[in-house]
Amino acid sequence: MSEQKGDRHLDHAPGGHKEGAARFSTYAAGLGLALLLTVASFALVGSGAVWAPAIPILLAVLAVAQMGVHLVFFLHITSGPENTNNTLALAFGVMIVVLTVGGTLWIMAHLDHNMMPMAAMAKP
Amino acid sequence: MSGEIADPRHEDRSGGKGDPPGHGEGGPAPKQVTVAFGFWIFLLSDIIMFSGLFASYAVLAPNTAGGPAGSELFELRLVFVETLCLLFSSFTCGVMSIMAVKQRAGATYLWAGLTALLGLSFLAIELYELTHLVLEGAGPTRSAFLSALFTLVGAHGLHVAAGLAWLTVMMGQVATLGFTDAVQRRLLCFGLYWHALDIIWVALFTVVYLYGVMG
Amino acid sequence: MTLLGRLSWDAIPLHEPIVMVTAGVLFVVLLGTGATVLLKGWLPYLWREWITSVDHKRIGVMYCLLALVMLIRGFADALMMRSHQAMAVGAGKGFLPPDHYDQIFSAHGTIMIFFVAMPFMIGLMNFAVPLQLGVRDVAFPTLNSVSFWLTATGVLLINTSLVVGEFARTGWLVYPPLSERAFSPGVGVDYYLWALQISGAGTLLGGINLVTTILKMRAPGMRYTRMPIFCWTALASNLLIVAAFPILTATLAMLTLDRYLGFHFFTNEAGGNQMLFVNLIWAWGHPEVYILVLPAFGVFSEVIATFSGKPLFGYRSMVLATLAICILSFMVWLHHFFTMGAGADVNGVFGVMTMIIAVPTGVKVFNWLFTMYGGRLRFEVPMLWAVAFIPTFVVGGMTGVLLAVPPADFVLHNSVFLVAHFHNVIIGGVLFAAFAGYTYWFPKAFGFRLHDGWGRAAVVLWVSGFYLAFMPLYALGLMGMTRRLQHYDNPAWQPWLIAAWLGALLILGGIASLAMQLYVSVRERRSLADESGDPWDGRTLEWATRSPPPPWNFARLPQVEGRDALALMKRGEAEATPDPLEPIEMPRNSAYGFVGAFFTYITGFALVWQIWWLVVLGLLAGFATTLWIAWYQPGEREIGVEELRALEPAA
Amino acid sequence: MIAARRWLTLAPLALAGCSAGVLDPRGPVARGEKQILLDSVAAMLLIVVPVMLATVAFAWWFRAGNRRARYRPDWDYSGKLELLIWSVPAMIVLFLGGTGWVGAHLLDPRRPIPATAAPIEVQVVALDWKWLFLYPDQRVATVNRLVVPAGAPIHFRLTSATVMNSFFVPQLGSQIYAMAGMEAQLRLAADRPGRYPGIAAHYSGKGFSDMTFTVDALPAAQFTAWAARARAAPPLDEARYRQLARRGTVPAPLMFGTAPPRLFDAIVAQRAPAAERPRDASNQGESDAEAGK
Ligand code: HEA
Ligand code: HEA
Ligand code: CUA
Ligand SMILES: [Cu+2]
Repeated sequence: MSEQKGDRHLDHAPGGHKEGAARFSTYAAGLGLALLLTVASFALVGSGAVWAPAIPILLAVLAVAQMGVHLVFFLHITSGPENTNNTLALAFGVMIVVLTVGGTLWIMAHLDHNMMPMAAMAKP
Repeated sequence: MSGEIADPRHEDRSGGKGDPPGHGEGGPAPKQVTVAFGFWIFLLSDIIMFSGLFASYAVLAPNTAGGPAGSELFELRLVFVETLCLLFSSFTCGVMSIMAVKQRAGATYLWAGLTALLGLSFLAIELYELTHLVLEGAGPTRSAFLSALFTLVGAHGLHVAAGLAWLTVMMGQVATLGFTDAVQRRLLCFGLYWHALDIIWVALFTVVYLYGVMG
Repeated sequence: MTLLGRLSWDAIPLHEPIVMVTAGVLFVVLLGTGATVLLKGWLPYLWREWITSVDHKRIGVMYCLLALVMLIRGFADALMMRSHQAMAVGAGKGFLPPDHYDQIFSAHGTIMIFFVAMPFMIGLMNFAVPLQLGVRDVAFPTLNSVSFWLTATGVLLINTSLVVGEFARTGWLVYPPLSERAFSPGVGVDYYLWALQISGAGTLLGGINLVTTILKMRAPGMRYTRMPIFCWTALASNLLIVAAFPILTATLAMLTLDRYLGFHFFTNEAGGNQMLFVNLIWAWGHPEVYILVLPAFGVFSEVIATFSGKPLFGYRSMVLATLAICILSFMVWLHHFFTMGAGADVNGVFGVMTMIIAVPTGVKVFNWLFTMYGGRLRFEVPMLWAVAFIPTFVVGGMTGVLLAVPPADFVLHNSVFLVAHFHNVIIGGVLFAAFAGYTYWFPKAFGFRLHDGWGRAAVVLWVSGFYLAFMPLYALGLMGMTRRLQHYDNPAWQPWLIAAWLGALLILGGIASLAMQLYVSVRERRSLADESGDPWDGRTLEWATRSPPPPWNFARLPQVEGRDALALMKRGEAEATPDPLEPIEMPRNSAYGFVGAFFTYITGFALVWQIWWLVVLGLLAGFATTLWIAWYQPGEREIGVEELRALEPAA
Repeated sequence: MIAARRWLTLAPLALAGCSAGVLDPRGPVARGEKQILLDSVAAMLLIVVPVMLATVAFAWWFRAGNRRARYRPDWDYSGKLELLIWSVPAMIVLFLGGTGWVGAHLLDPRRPIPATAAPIEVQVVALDWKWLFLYPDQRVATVNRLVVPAGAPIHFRLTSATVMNSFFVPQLGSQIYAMAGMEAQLRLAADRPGRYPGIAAHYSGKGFSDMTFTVDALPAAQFTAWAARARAAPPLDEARYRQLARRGTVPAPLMFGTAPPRLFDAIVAQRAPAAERPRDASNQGESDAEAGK
């Protein structure tokens, strides 16, 4: 397979596997971690284990962690030099997502706040 | 050295002596790398598309217009099962790609079948949930919140459905064309796609369902 | 009429003479072209060499051609608006009823941005980037053809609205609730939505293609720090496409759901939020204007360096400025709705972020100036465009920064001052760059230069026409004239509007000169021929191959030793050691793009008119085409050394 | 050539001053905005004019035919110049940014205007295609004619009963969007008595060009008299409102003696009486009868 040759060099396809790496175990580990984080997320809701107002924050942390697990174990994104382009592209994408979602929420919150009807506060 | 890179699209011929291809020294990258990288960029753009839907959902979630709110509608147990389906399907999809690289057709079909089965179960549950909502009078035209909910969940569901169609086609290709380079590249891209859907689902169950039931 | 959805004979505007005459002319032209092609037996040639071509150079040329055709429609609309406004004062109501006028400015904005400026810039990038990188094609040649044909589908669909149905009367960004079914029940907005979704998909795929090409497909030795600056701006522009167009897709999809299925994203009822649409559309819309202008900056960088006989001044800060603009452009979008009432903090932050963009842009301007400084300037036509560009664009940029000051925007928003601003940057920046790039790369694409005299005439007429047409709008804006007015009562405005109309006529002269230039150049192509492949004493790799380049661009990939690779080779600093030729593989032609686009068009048309059975049919056919290509991909053709030697005696 | 360009950009500024636009402010807000506008332009001209001059000068001096110009084919970097070209625009942006930030706060549309006179309340409703002004304190209403006391700050609350629009009196300053279901706020004031044109500054469909109004700033005493006179006009009852809300333009301003209390709040809450005709016809419909005749 000629395709595999590319792997010897310092340039990886996203999702490409390193030859000889224990790949089955990688997926198994990823699955295990993802399950753990998922169960934790679902269990957290409605449980009194954490100070209630902190739950959303904790959930967000767990979600980000789980996304990281997926990226590393399933999509094989690493910080190695062979992955620079992939990681940079990902960073760019994440930045755009953060800017648009964050900006939108910030702007819309201010608009809503400023234009809340003075009289009828209750939404029909 | 330049003469060695006669073929830009197919494979690297720098013979490993020089710099890596695609990094500016060794000439154009091998095709597998270009294809997967291009698909990676596509996935990022898809994620940005979803971020538009997520932002809209977050803005519109309070606008229930007198209709039901998320906390009254969501059934966490079902969502948990859905999540399990997707997580396990990611695993089976991973195993499938290992088998494909090893060119073991039978095993590839088996793990692909499992992946499809899990994907279908996910879709079935989701469909059940959404029709249930519509029958309860909480359809997408009821309020802005429900419009955003159906659109976000529906967009993810459509992606899963498209993935299943793709997977079916790929199995047809393995059966008829064998494990050619092109088929291998497409399987690699399919794997990326399927795992990316998981990432979106993680955001979705957290933002929509878990935050939703907390009100 | 359920079989044909909402379509009926009423959809054809038989009662509108202007439309019917336009449509008639269009029809005759199309029919004539079709007949000529058939009778002369050109169809096989067209099919083989253009329609199914996956060659980035051919596709680039077709993009530019598409832009050229749409220019005529866009400019016809502009001329109608200018003529109309010159007379629509007081009791005089001009010659266009509001129904028609409102369609015209909406169509003009939509077509100019999506179907003139975008395809032209994309065409230039498609043509020049692989050549400059020293490679044989883009990363995904077949996909490139798909992108082009999807864009063409959008063009066809939007023009169908001229004859069957109507165009949107909502402005070029279809703000709800005006664009919701309650207020715009016709098919105009639907045409807009589907045409933009389809061409947007093409644009997105093209963006992915070029990003991958630039990051993964460069000649040996072409490090990032050695890439021509046009490739850098193309990278930034295409990154913006990849990042911004998905937002447009999502936003338009939500409006579509509102209109087709009664959802409530942006309606007045049931908790819909129109401000959300405005927010999202500009989250795409602002990056969009930099998608247009960044490659324009790249063109000028190449042109100014070449005709100054010097390397570009401050290469590193040029790259830095490009990337800074790329990222900053995602942090400023609120400046389009300062007057929506988000409050002082939000307005302040976005205002300041917007102004910051002036810094990297200014750096670019100074770098161009210092490139000229100490040069030996040859005022060929591309250079004339560049020299006209700098002062013009600086004025437009200045008024842009003025609009970024929130209190100033409170009184200038939506005025014709704003209209003047964006035509100032778009015409003075993007269009002048389009013309410069067109003149600059034309000999590369066709093997002969464009006629010089007509080119100079075009510069003079365009520049003077532009100033005459748009400077009055700055004054009118300060006088309180708002945009999109079908008529007005203030007689003091009329002289300015007449001046603007005369300016548009001058521009018409400029366009006529461009047309004449093309005609004369084709006729005199022998005397204008360029045998060298390097008519301008160029510095980058596109000039290292013959004109027009062979399908594979370079028989051997060039070995890059530094920045301005060709200039180095010419100095003998980078002696190309003649390696033995090797066989090369070229992608075969593919009809996928064309056939797929055909079915996409059918689907789009059926969606507009809600002919559901046809939608299903179109989608199935498109899917079947995809399956067909997935199994029977034409693949690649190997060109052996012998064949290559025969085709390229020089190699 | 450069002089001509400068003339072209500056002449409009000079000439427009004499006409009823933003360069002819008649209130504190508009005055502030004009000042900011001119300051900003001046600051930017500091750099823009040299750039234009340099373009022409460099182009002229370094033309290929000029043998006296020194050709320096390798001069492509200078650290000092790099520093300069990043920092000079940065400084101007710093100034403009500061002005913009402070201005955004001081001229925020919601910010009360310091004045001795008591503010007057006006509620503004954008209809297709006319402006309805409600005076909650005077309990009168007008269409397409806004009457205010000169010198007193005006507190506007704005909404729309239909599509998005923008309320704008160029000589008084800041415009702001009027949107259905939302309530924007704006504060303006007129210095002196006078008549100022007002416009709809956001395209809203077929009748948009005719959606203009006049602002009459009256001396305080006259305003009271006007309000008293207005009360004698026929009332704005529900039927009348329905008629007004329907799509169409009004040929002349209207005046109403009384208006339903809390009509504005009902419109904001989208509980106002519906337009006379159901919303079948579009904003762009073929036969929009003129309302309010
Ligand atoms: C190619 C297109 C293009 C480009 C390049 C720009 C460039 C800029 N634009 Fe423009 N803009 C549009 C196209 C474009 N715009 C369009 C189409 C609209 C309206 C859409 C609609 O509503 O329909 C619009 C509207 C628009 C608005 C909204 C106004 C309103 O709706 O009320 C604003 C406000 O901030 C703005 C600002 C700017 C700024 C600050 C820049 C800057 O990038 C300019 C930077 C350049 C310079 C400043 C000149 C060179 C610099 C120097 C010589 C250095 C020194 C200078 C200083 C320090 C000042 N633009
Ligand atoms: C790319 C964008 C673009 C371009 C080029 C133009 C060009 C022109 N525009 Fe346009 N305009 C817009 C974008 C553009 N406009 C937008 C977004 C709006 C807002 C719409 C809305 O309100 O919703 C608008 C609105 C607008 C108005 C409405 C103002 C109002 O609201 O009151 C008017 C009025 O006259 C006008 C006039 C003109 C004129 C006279 C030209 C002409 O000067 C120039 C015509 C240009 C050409 C004909 C050349 C283009 C050709 C090419 C790029 C191809 C290259 C060709 C060769 C190499 C041979 N424009
Ligand atoms: Cu009708 Cu142009
Ligand atoms: Cu902008």
